[in-house]
Amino acid sequence: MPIRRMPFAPRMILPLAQHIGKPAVPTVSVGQEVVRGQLIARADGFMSVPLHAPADGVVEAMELRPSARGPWTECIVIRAYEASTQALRVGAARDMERLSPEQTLQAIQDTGMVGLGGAAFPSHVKLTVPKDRNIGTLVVNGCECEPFLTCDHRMMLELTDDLIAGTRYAMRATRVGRAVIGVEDNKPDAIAAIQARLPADGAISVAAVETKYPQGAEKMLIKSLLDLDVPAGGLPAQVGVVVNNVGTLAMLGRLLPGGHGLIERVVTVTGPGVARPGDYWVPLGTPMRHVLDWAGAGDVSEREIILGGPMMGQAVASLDVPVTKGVSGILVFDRNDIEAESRRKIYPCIKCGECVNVCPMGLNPSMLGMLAGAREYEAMGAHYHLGDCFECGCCTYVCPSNIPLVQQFRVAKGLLREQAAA
Amino acid sequence: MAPESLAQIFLGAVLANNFVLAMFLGLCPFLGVSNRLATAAPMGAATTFVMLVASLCAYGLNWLVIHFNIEFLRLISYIVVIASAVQLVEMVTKKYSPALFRALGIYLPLITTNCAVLGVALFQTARDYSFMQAITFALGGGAGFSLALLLMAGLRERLNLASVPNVVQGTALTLMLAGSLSLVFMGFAGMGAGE
Amino acid sequence: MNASTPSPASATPVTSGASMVRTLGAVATVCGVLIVSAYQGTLDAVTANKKIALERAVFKVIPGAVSVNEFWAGPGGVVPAGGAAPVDGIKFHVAYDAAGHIKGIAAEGAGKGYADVVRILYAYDPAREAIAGIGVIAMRETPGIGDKINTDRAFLKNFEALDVRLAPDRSTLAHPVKTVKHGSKQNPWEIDAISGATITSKAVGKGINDSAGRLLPRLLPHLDKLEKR
Amino acid sequence: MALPGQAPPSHLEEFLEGVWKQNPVFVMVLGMCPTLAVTVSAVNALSMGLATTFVLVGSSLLISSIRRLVPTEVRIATYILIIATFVTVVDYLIQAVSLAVYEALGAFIQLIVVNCIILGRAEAHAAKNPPLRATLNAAGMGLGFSIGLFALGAVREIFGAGKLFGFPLFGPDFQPWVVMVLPPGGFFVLAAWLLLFNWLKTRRPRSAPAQPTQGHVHGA
Amino acid sequence: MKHGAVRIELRASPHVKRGIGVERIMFNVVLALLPIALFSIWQYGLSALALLATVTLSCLVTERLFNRLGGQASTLADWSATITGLLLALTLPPAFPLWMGAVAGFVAIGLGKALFGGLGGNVLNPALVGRAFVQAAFPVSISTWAPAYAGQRFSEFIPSTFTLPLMTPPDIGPWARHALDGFTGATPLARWKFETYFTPAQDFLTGAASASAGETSAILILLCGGYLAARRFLDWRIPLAVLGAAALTAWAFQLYDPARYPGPLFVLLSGGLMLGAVFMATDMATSPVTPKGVWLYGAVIGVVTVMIRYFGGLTEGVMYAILLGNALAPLIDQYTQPRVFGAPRGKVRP
Ligand SMILES: Cc1cc2nc3c(=O)[nH]c(=O)nc-3n(C[C@H](O)[C@H](O)[C@H](O)COP(=O)(O)O)c2cc1C
Ligand SMILES: Cc1cc2nc3c(=O)[nH]c(=O)nc-3n(C[C@H](O)[C@H](O)[C@H](O)COP(=O)(O)O)c2cc1C
Ligand SMILES: Cc1cc2nc3c(=O)[nH]c(=O)nc-3n(C[C@H](O)[C@H](O)[C@H](O)COP(=O)(O)O)c2cc1C
Ligand SMILES: Cc1cc2nc3c(=O)[nH]c(=O)nc-3n(C[C@H](O)[C@H](O)[C@H](O)CO)c2cc1C
Ligand code: SF4
Ligand code: SF4
Ligand code: SF4
Ligand code: SF4
Ligand code: FES
Repeated sequence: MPIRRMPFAPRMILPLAQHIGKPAVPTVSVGQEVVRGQLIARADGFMSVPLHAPADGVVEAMELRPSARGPWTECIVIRAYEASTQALRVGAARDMERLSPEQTLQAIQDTGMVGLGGAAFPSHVKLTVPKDRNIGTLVVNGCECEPFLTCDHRMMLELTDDLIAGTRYAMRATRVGRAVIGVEDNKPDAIAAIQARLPADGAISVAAVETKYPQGAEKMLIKSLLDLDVPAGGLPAQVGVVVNNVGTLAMLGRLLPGGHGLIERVVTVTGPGVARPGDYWVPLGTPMRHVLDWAGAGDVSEREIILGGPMMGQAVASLDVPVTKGVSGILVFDRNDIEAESRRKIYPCIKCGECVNVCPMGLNPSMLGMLAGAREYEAMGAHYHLGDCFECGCCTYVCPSNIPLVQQFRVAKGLLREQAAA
Repeated sequence: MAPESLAQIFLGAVLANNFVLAMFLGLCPFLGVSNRLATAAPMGAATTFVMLVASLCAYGLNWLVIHFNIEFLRLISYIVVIASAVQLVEMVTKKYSPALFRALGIYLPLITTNCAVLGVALFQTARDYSFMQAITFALGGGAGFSLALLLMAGLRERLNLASVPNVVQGTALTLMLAGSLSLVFMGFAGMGAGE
Repeated sequence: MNASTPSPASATPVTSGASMVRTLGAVATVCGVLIVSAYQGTLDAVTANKKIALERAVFKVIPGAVSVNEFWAGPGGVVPAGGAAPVDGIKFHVAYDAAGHIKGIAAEGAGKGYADVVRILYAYDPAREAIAGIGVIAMRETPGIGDKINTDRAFLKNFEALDVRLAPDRSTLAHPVKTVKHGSKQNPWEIDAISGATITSKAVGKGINDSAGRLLPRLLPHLDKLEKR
Repeated sequence: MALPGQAPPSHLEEFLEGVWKQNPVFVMVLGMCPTLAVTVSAVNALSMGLATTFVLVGSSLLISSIRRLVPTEVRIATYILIIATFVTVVDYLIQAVSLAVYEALGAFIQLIVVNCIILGRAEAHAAKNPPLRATLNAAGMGLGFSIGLFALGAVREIFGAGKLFGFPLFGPDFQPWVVMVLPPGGFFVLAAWLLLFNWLKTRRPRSAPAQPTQGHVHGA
Repeated sequence: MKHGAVRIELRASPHVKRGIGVERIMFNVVLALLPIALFSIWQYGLSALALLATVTLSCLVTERLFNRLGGQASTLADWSATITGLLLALTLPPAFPLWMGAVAGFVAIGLGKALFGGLGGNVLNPALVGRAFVQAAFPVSISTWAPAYAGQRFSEFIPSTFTLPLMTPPDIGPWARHALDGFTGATPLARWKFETYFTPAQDFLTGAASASAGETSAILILLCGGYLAARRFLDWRIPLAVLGAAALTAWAFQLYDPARYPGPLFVLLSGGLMLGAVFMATDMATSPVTPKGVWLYGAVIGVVTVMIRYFGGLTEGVMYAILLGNALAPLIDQYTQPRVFGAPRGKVRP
């Protein structure tokens, strides 16, 4: 099922902090009219990205609104005009071929691009190679972040040229000569599509990797593609690699030449509670309620709504939460799933070792779990490498005793962080 | 001269007649210091060493008391000499090998003369072991003590994380574990017998 | 218990060496007196007890005996106990009947059993050149299994006439004493094990074999010297 | 024992301390080796109890009467000397009385020397109190120890042999629980007693959350 | 569309689970044990049935009792006590008096599990703690074997079965010999140890050799274990390690002295090794969790078993070997922690 467009919601809610780093600074005022694609908030320094208007309309308010994580954050609220179309108009076309790496990075920042793989980390930061390092390979992460999600798959099929172009831009920005696109082997069509479009010079290649969550985790992917171990607690850059999600690069390829801003993204809307599941082009700022109604999940009276995938996604508290740059999927579970979940009885750890076998980081969740139970958080950090846990949730997934392992680990990390801070 | 072979003596003292679990020697340190793995190993090493010292002293003293026909001074001489010998060793290590002292030294006073240590002396005398037999016995006893200590420490560390009922906490728990281990070690009874 | 070194740095004022020695000396004297008097006071009773115990043990395996003498059998011959023991001598007891004739010889044997060493006292009958009975001195065998060697009729029957004849060269047993699986005894020098307690049974057999094997060759040549006089 | 600042306990309290409040076996968990090793029968248990009591009383009396004369440096040495003396004495006494008991108790008579209760008493009490108090307290401890041993010995003999003091309780074809007279039995029976006491403690309404009897670190 | 009273569920990720719970695993183990139990009843008749029932019941009652004392809800539903009961019964000789069986069950759950905090808290295999206890308590009864396929096994009980509580069982020798003439009462292991008689393999496979109920059906045990392993309810690596190590050790000894030592096949088929390796060494609560540790643990059990059989006083060593493995498990786990991704290689952690 190809990607479908989703109409504008009457009101668009655009948090100024949709990315890791400093929030953007508004450049418009309440009551002002905006045009789709127009800059409405500028980047506040290097570790920040600008924001663009998703639709023609008028700035109705700038106020605090609930965010997915719970706390209320500063948002620009835009009332979209009925007449607004979804064509890309505003934007100063540029000739990418003649840009220097620095200029390319600047262009990337200007599009407001962040990692669409989930972390929403400013792409230009990631692509800025530190002086002391030299990056050898650009890894393009074509794994589907999590079960249920299909957006990356669709984009690889439908935006193949953009993907290739975007990859080239990223390569220029980082000055790397080689890029590898890693795609899970359950998507042969995507692999074929990309193969057909690969440039002749062979700088870009595509490789199939085993379909096994969390294959898409940077460290895992780098391991399976290049057989490099990113040091515990380290960043990919330390082994001369930068990882970008296919979505990120495809969007770069699509937006950079026309000098457009990131104002919409592909989102997978699915789950048992959804009547018309699939991938949609969703304008940034569209409230959850609108998306659900459109996808036919509006009248589920009792449900769980998750931003992202089932393994790492975030349950949202309010239907007014908007779609932001980091949202790759919306998952809706209905009553039955919830009850099935709540019926599960929690037993003590029976040392079955499943979690140890499954942990991609080679940790010992069983031990960590028992330590957490005994509130021995220091030991967890000091002797059992809690810090290396990237919360993939595999341990909780398999635990026959239904112990909320990763959940406990988050708490423990939080507490340790607070202690470290204090 | 007892009939057992050196192998039988050693294996016996380690397994079937484990000093702690079957002969009930050195229980107080066993119950007291077996809660952490980190301390178990050095504690075992120190004890083994002291037992060796005790065994040597006892062998010599026994010869003396028999030779001069003053058996009634045996016990008193054992205890005094062993105690002072250990203190001597302690001072010497402290002076010449601080590293070793830090590793074992702190435990020495704890075990200067516990049942395991004096026990080696008394049992080797009662069974009139030859010199080699005595030393083997002491080493085996030490090894057995260390093994029991390590196992117990491992189990207790794991149980610290389990939800053990309040009533069972403390010494009662340790004793139950010791009893179970003692059951397990019965399985080695008769090792090398009959041959 | 814990004799912790009193650290020099302890608050108490350091006592002069002399007084230390004095006190220790005094205490030592007191203790010495106590011990020695206890030793002397109990000596007779203890020796008496030991003698009674020994006689009871020996008379049990050698019925009809009325008195016992203790000897050492060294490589060079036999000497009465009490004097200096010969190098690797073997202690044995000679039991006499009322008439003062040798009723039998008793000696100790030991073998590794199931739980620990099993020590037994066996009676040797010079006339029949055979073991005439055994008694257990010490064992830690399992009650109900190993300790049947004390009570099991069938087992004890083995030792009413267990053949320990010497080989022609008089230096070893003609047939080593051997413990065989329950119900498979064929020769007079074999011991029929207790079913379920084979190991303890073997310990007994081994004890007798080793001890008799060493004792008899030394003892028999001098048998006459042992007559009461 | 009398701590500075508080009135010294009455003589009765002094005596009863070791019998119940500070019972060496069940509360302080001291002197475990003889406790477990010789309690295969009630008789052995009581004999051991008596022997230990004798040494306790004797050494405490002597030590407390010379407590002023002994310089700190040689304190421990003196105590060990004295204790060893009394052990040797009791060793001979038992031999004189009954070889059977002597055989049964074996090396554990002489091991009384290293029984922590005794040195513990010597240091903690006898060295600080006048002879009468010291003796009373020691006697109490001895009694408490004997009671503890008996509690073990009796249970082990009843289960392990179907007898008490050698008298059959259940008739001829009772099936003995051999394990009870084997080493594991010792551990289990003592553990059972401690469990029982812990349980009673937790059940008593006013008593605070179960105060588990703590393992006693050797000499610490 | 209406957005009336929406109730929104908030849970931390992950939001899906594999959904194989403890009860499910345990229940499947019970299922896998039933054929073995039935087979042992077929071999030994009414007495085996009575023993299975008594021991299991005793385990369940004890579990419930300790629930009461601890003031918690019943934990019978997790099936683990049932497993304990069945396995315990399967490791006892069919002629074992019922009252002793009840004692074994009580000790297994009480001393072996409940006092350590119940499911998952125990450090030693409860069933084996129970067996070790009665083996030390009633050494004679536990080494008294009854003949398999006795003619009247479905019409009458073995005389010792209904011994009065606390009383000594009668000698079943006469009954056994009349039930099956030429019956010696020695297990294949005992016959090898004391007569160096090598029982032929087919006796084991048909279960003609006398032994603990359930010890004698190697193939059946393997089948049931295979089912569990296939459904990933038990860790196939452990049985493999145990049996492999045992076979290798036996093979080595056979090379050394073929006249004295039997071959791997005998060692694998005789005694409780199969049952132990498949169903008891695999008890999760008492086996290591680390991948390396699991292999080490299995190997230790295999080797120790053979050592006890060859050089120990006992004729069978599986039980003690497994218990020793359990006791070692915490140490093994400590020293075989997996290598953290990206951590320098070959770094051992405390
Ligand atoms: C707090 C934080 C700091 C980061 N700093 C850098 C950086 O300095 N350089 C870089 O290339 N990536 C950086 N990253 C990006 C990470 O390498 C990773 O790609 C990003 O977190 C998204 O990864 P994920 O989607 O696997 O979580 C950072 C990420 C976070 C969360
Ligand atoms: C457990 C885990 C699973 C992940 N799975 C995927 C994935 O399947 N696909 C993906 O593109 N990114 C995935 N990520 C994020 C990647 O690690 C990486 O941060 C991202 O691809 C960086 O690209 P971006 O900065 O353009 O998002 C995952 C991260 C984690 C921690
Ligand atoms: C707890 C226990 C205690 C045992 N005690 C003894 C013992 O004291 N002496 C002995 O010979 N066998 C003892 N056995 C039996 C031996 O282990 C071995 O099985 C037996 O000697 C084999 O002899 P059999 O072939 O005649 O039955 C004991 C067994 C168990 C389980
Ligand atoms: C594969 C498997 C094997 C088991 N084996 C045993 C066993 O040998 N003995 C036992 O008491 N419980 C066994 N159980 C049940 C349960 O794990 C055991 O009672 C736990 O030790 C309780 O903490 C087993 C369970 C499983 C899944
Ligand atoms: S109770 Fe917990 S979840 Fe609720 S508001 Fe407070 S901290 Fe947050
Ligand atoms: S969440 Fe669990 S499985 Fe994933 S890394 Fe952390 S510990 Fe390992
Ligand atoms: S999966 Fe759950 S039960 Fe199994 S070991 Fe890990 S934490 Fe324990
Ligand atoms: S527990 Fe961890 S994840 Fe949860 S709020 Fe605290 S820090 Fe954040
Ligand atoms: S790395 Fe920060 S929570 Fe996992």
